[in-house]
Amino acid sequence: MAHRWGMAVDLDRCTGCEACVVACRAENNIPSVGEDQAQKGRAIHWIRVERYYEGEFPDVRVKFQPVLCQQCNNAPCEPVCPTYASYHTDEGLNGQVYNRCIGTRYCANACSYTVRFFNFFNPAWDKPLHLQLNPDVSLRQVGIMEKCTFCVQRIKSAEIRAKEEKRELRDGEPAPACVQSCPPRALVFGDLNDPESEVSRLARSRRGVKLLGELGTQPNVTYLQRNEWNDNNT
Amino acid sequence: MRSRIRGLSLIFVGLAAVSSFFLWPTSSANSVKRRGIDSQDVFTPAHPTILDSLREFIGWRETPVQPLAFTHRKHIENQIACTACHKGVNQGPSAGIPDINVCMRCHTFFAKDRPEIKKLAGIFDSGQDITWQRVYGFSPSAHVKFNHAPHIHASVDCSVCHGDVKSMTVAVRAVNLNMGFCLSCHRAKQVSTDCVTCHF
Amino acid sequence: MTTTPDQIKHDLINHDVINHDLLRPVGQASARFFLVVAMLGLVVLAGFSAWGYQLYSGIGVAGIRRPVFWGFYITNFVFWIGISHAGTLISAILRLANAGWRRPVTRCAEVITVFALCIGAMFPVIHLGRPWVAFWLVPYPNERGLWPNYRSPLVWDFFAINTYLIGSITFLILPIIPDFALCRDKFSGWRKTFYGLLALGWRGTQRQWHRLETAMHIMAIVIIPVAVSVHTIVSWDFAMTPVPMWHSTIFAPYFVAGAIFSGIAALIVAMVFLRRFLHLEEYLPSVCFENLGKLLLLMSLLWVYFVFAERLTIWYGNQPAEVAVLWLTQKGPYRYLFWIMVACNFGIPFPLLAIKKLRTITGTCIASITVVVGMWLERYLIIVPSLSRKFLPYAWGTYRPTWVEITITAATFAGMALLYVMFAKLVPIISIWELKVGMREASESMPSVVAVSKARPTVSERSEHETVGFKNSHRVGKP
Amino acid sequence: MERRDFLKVSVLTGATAALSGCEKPAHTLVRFIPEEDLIPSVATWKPSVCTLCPAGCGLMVRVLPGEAEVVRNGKLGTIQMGLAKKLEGNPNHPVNWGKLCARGQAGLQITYHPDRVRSPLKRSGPRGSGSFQPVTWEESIREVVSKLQELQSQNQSESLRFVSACLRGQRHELVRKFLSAFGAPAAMVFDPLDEPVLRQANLLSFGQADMPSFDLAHTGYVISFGADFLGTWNSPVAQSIAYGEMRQGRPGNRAKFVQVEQRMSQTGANADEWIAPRAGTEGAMALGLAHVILKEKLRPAADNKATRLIAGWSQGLAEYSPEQVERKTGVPAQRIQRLAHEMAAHLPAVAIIGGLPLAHTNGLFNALAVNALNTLLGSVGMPGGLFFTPQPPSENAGSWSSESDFASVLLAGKLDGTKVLLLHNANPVFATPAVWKVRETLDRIPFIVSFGSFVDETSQLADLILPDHSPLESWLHDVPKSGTNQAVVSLAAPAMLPLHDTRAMPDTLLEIAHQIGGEAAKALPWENFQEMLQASMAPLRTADGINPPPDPEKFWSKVQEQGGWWSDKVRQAARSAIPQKQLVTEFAPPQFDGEESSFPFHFQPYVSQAVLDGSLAHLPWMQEMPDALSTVMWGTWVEINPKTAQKLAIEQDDLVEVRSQHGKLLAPLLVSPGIAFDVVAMPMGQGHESFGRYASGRGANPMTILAPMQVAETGSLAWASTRVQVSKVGKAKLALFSGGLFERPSELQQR
Repeated sequence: MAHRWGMAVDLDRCTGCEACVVACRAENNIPSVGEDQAQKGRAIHWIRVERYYEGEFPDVRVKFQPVLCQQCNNAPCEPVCPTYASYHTDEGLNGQVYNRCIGTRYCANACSYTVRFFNFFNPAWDKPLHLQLNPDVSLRQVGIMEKCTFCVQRIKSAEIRAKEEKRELRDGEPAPACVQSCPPRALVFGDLNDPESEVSRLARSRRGVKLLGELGTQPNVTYLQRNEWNDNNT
Repeated sequence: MRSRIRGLSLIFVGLAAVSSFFLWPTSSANSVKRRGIDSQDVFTPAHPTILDSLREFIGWRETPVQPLAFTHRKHIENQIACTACHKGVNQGPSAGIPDINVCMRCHTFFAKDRPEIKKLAGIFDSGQDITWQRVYGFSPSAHVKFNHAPHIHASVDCSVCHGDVKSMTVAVRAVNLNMGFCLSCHRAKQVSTDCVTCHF
Repeated sequence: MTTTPDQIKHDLINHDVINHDLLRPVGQASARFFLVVAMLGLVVLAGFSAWGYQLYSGIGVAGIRRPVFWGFYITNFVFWIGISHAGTLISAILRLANAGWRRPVTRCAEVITVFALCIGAMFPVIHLGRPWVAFWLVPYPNERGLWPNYRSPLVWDFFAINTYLIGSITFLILPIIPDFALCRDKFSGWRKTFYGLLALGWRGTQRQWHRLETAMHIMAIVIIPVAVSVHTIVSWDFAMTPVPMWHSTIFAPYFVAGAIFSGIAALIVAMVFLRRFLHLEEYLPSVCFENLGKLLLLMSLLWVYFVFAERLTIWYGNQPAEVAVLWLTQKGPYRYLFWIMVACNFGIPFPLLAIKKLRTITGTCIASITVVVGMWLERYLIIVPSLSRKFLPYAWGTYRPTWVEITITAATFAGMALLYVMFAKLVPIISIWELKVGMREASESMPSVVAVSKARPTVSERSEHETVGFKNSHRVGKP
Repeated sequence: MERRDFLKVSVLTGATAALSGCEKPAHTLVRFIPEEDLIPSVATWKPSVCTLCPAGCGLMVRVLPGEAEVVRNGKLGTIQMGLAKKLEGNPNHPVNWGKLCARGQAGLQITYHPDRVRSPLKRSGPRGSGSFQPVTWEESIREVVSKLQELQSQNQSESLRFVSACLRGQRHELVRKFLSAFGAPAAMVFDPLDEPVLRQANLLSFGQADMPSFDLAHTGYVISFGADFLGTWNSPVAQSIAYGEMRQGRPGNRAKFVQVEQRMSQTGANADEWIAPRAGTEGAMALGLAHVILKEKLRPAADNKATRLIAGWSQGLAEYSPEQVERKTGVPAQRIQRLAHEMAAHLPAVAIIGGLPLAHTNGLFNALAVNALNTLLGSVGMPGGLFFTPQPPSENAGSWSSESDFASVLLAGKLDGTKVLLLHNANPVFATPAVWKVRETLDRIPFIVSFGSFVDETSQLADLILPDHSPLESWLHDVPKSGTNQAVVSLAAPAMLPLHDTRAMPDTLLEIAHQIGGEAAKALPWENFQEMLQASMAPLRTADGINPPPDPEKFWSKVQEQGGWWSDKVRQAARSAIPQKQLVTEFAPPQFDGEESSFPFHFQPYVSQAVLDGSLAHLPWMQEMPDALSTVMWGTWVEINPKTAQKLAIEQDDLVEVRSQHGKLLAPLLVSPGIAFDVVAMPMGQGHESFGRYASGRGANPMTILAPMQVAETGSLAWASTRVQVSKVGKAKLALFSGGLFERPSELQQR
């Protein structure tokens, strides 16, 4: 059975610790752009923890909300790409083929979640920091769009392993770096085509909503709303 | 006379300008430049010079020159399996080029009198490894991640992509491993031609 | 000489005078001309070096950033494609309507189209992250089995613009051929050979005239839908994406109207300058400006209507994301630009064009200049605010152009002027033979509803049209 | 003619410049023979230990072969070696169960940092000039030894001092043995992340001078007084894991979480209820809650060590009635009433205190009050409550004493007369108030040796730098003091070979001891640190470890592959002993430095989510990680309430001057709704003068303007008791990652 990879984000568990952000950086060779580029809004974080304030002091509240590529089933980014660099993979991901990208940045405009990031310059690492780079992920050159891939390299290697061991993938076996690192287990990853997988169960939960669902992008990421504490839930 | 000299010097100017342009290092991230760090201390996937980028654009690569005249034929004739030296080939993405320890495991005993082996031993005694040059391999701008293991497990013969190494002395790039080549095989064998199979 | 066209109408048609006046600019080049060319050339050069710098360092030297991934370049793209609607569309419509006053106007207009298209079409490439692989937009067979994505509006653009470009070039060249022939006959030396080549062996035979007119007629009909399609598709680059205030059905007509609007304005400006510097007061009479001014007025009203319709529905629909963008332009940091735009596109032009007393050449000229500025701002205000206020507030951002973008933008305007000046120097900018035909019609006071094909020079005229040159070739000064 | 010559010349020079300047670097480096047997591109996972904060999480290091430039016996060359590529949590480690925080993962960059000290350095310029020249290990160690022998010969052994961050496990043991054998005073601890006040309080209340652990996964109600326990405080990963369970781990039972602080921390952002009392009155508020519970007999009255420390407890805390507490804290009486009732109704409930409340002059009282509240709630040592991590049998719990606190030693002027100072990953020059004049004090010390991997502000003063391995290159041993209910000894072999010409600090110290000879050599018989560790682990084999292997060798290899030893017995009882002294404390209002009239704002520095106290400011990943709340990257900022900003007529991205009685600093302003009107908050960690290219000269350091106030009883720095004034001086630009907006998409509002 073909996989359809999906994620569930439990906003009630998320603490905004940003472990996912750094895990993604380490896994996917995301370059550090430096202060002045960051000021220009060119910092690259495939996953980010959005924070939204509500109310005013002293009755102020904050909501954290990790946002990564929603891997839409009906993605605005895909049809607009003139070269098929952004396309739908066999396993339901919004693929981004770096070498096919010519840098129109059209996909980034079309993306309703603003989760696509552009290499405005060639990335660079001060030696020997480059020794950390993950050989499983290619380095994006100047003029190329990039975004969260659900750590497709991890998925692929897991699939290859499973094939060699002549078995099906276990639930939660391929885990993106962010999911693996998340201390409060706010992020859960798995196969949505497997009704028994944890992610499917969470996706069906009463708390489940899609981010900007009204746009009809049909994301593969489900957000589990934060609960409100009330006295009688003990 | 004067005019000719002027003309020559002008041509010279032109040539100098052009050549210097092509030898100019392509800019890696400007942030680096701004920090005033010597580009030698910076690692970047950018092409070293504009000339290199043009070379790659037209798909031209220089043929590697190996420090030792290693002969694949001899080793294969002596029933040494490819995996004996290219250990990674059936375990992971890259087959790997053996280090000098692997060579010396045998050559401390065998064929010590041969000139090339003497050279080998010389390098080993100087506490150095052999600086083998890559024969295959993709450029960073291909953004492709080839994985040997699955191909080996699918019992794709080495010669399919590497030519008839058996008959080679020093390995040469026998096959042009471009995307068309990969796809033709993938299509024929009806395995995935999904882009993210190789590009990520 | 101070003869007005009305007088000419009643006089015997003085071909010598026409030939002399209209071939003069082609014949000679003053120092002022070279000065202008040099200055414009300098700006263009600066633009190209800026582009070189961008190619070398990376697109990041432009001001674009996340989330505003499109900025000046796409603004210029839309703007220039819009300008290109000046010529071909207008002249085609006027030709079909057989409006008498079009005759001196058409060529000025068609030239604008061709050059504006060339410039506009450069921008998608300039703005690419990796321009060196721009050719992937071209469908060509390859062993990888990869094709352009025909679902992408950018690919539609590619085809539409190329079609329009080829069409407009043909539409421009066809009616010039007889004039090339005239030049060939008038000039000597290298000019003769030069125009001889361009004249494509035009001998003015019956069959040639017939072919020319049929071709013109077909082109005039064909080019109109093409022109409309181009800006429709350009508008769909935006309307096809779910971006606040882009995703709107009104965009296609809105853009087309805007395009014609800016096109006419550009045309008027161009004509005013030609009139002034090439001393064509008699041949570009105020009636042309009068009529074009009326057209401009119409488009201005249409534009206001579209803007109002677009904004009202968004305000009334009251979707958070869209309203955010709306208020950003109406009240937010972009308000100054917005109200300047409204002033330029309506506030200033409307009185100038509506009040008959003000609808003079100067009046229409001023109005046109403001419209050109206003329409550029409009493109900018369509692109940037929407991108800087997309759905997730956390990812909102801003945009600020850099010197690279500004230089390249300036260079395009200079480039346009440069190309235009050069053209006017090489080719009679007013279609000589059409003018003559027009005058004959007028003198014979034929009902102006007669179609172009009917209004064909008589054999005698034609022979004259070719031979007259030899008599008074001395009147054409050598450079 | 001349013109033409000139032309030619310029052309030639130009061309040659172009050619010479731009040819590729000739790869002339020698290629060393690999020292390990590597299988290309096959990842191996090696256990390790995180040393970046006191939590002591277990790591798994992803190691892949690669080509690296290294130094081998003095020669630079390239080599094929296993390179650490990624850090993840050790899935079996009882502290972090496979999870890891952002900082821990970024620790990877320490090893590969371009500005690491690559070989021993000797000071060549004047002190603090930062000019050093490389020397060999032999001569540098010889120099240290001669200095120390000199001390011994003049029997001034006690004038050798050792300052370091919290040392634990065998490293602590090694240093202790070395110093005592040499006859030097005990090592001084300097660690801004340490909570001496809380440990002192715990010693008094529960007889344990350790950080507490919390069983959040099973608690029904959490009230945290200023503790950023989900971000940077104590054992954040363990606490975050438990927090996840507390929220959604038990269907239908979602505990309530109340945060009490003046500036909303990342932890506070997750609270169900957020309360901002007056600065320094947290203790009073805790006792207010206790008062209600006692008065209304919501809980059986508790009478034990912890409660007896609170004046008037036995009388039911008469002077802590909600009304009085309201007057003290500014928290409405009925709110205190309500909280007390909720708490009692949702047992097990637990109270946590940490961070700023402990950094007031009355910090100790605040801590004791919360301890008492916990006792009253019956949460001490109970499931869902507070407990102390059991210690492995071999370890002697290093008890905290003010003698070993750098601050108290310094302020007591006991550093004068120090002849030789050994410095091990502590940076007091950076992280202490300017008025303490640490730099000047250290300047008076004739000979300073640093084991630092980076030339930071303190190492800059060193005469000799003996660079330590990076954690991933060294043998690691750690004994977590909190965050787990199992006795844990983390142990790890080097995950990769050293890149540079560095040596592990323990090995260097052993080497020195051996060369000194005499007592020191006798006390430290081991050839190297690895031997010492092996010896120290041996006794654990027979302890109740998870199925202990029969013979020592197997055990040794097992602990190495497992990443340590941990008991299979789960204990979360309160380890308790007799409190040393019986004191009775009552509420003393916090003292502040500076008149409210001229210095209207409380200045509250806080531990930065990204760079902690500044010890991680040199890591580009941490610099570019957006702070969760401010979303600032690559810099520091001053946080002010929008209303306050309005009053002061300053706005976001203004450059403001923050002035205390003891100094001033400049930083960009960030308006943030989650902060009290009378508070100015600022993250620690930036403003380094010298700490590698990414940190140096970036932002401002709040520590510098702090007043030299001390916490009563403990004498440690009361870093929250400074008052400041704020004024605009110009414009600045923050590198914000967010659009800085407040609304959020409607469909994510809770139903």
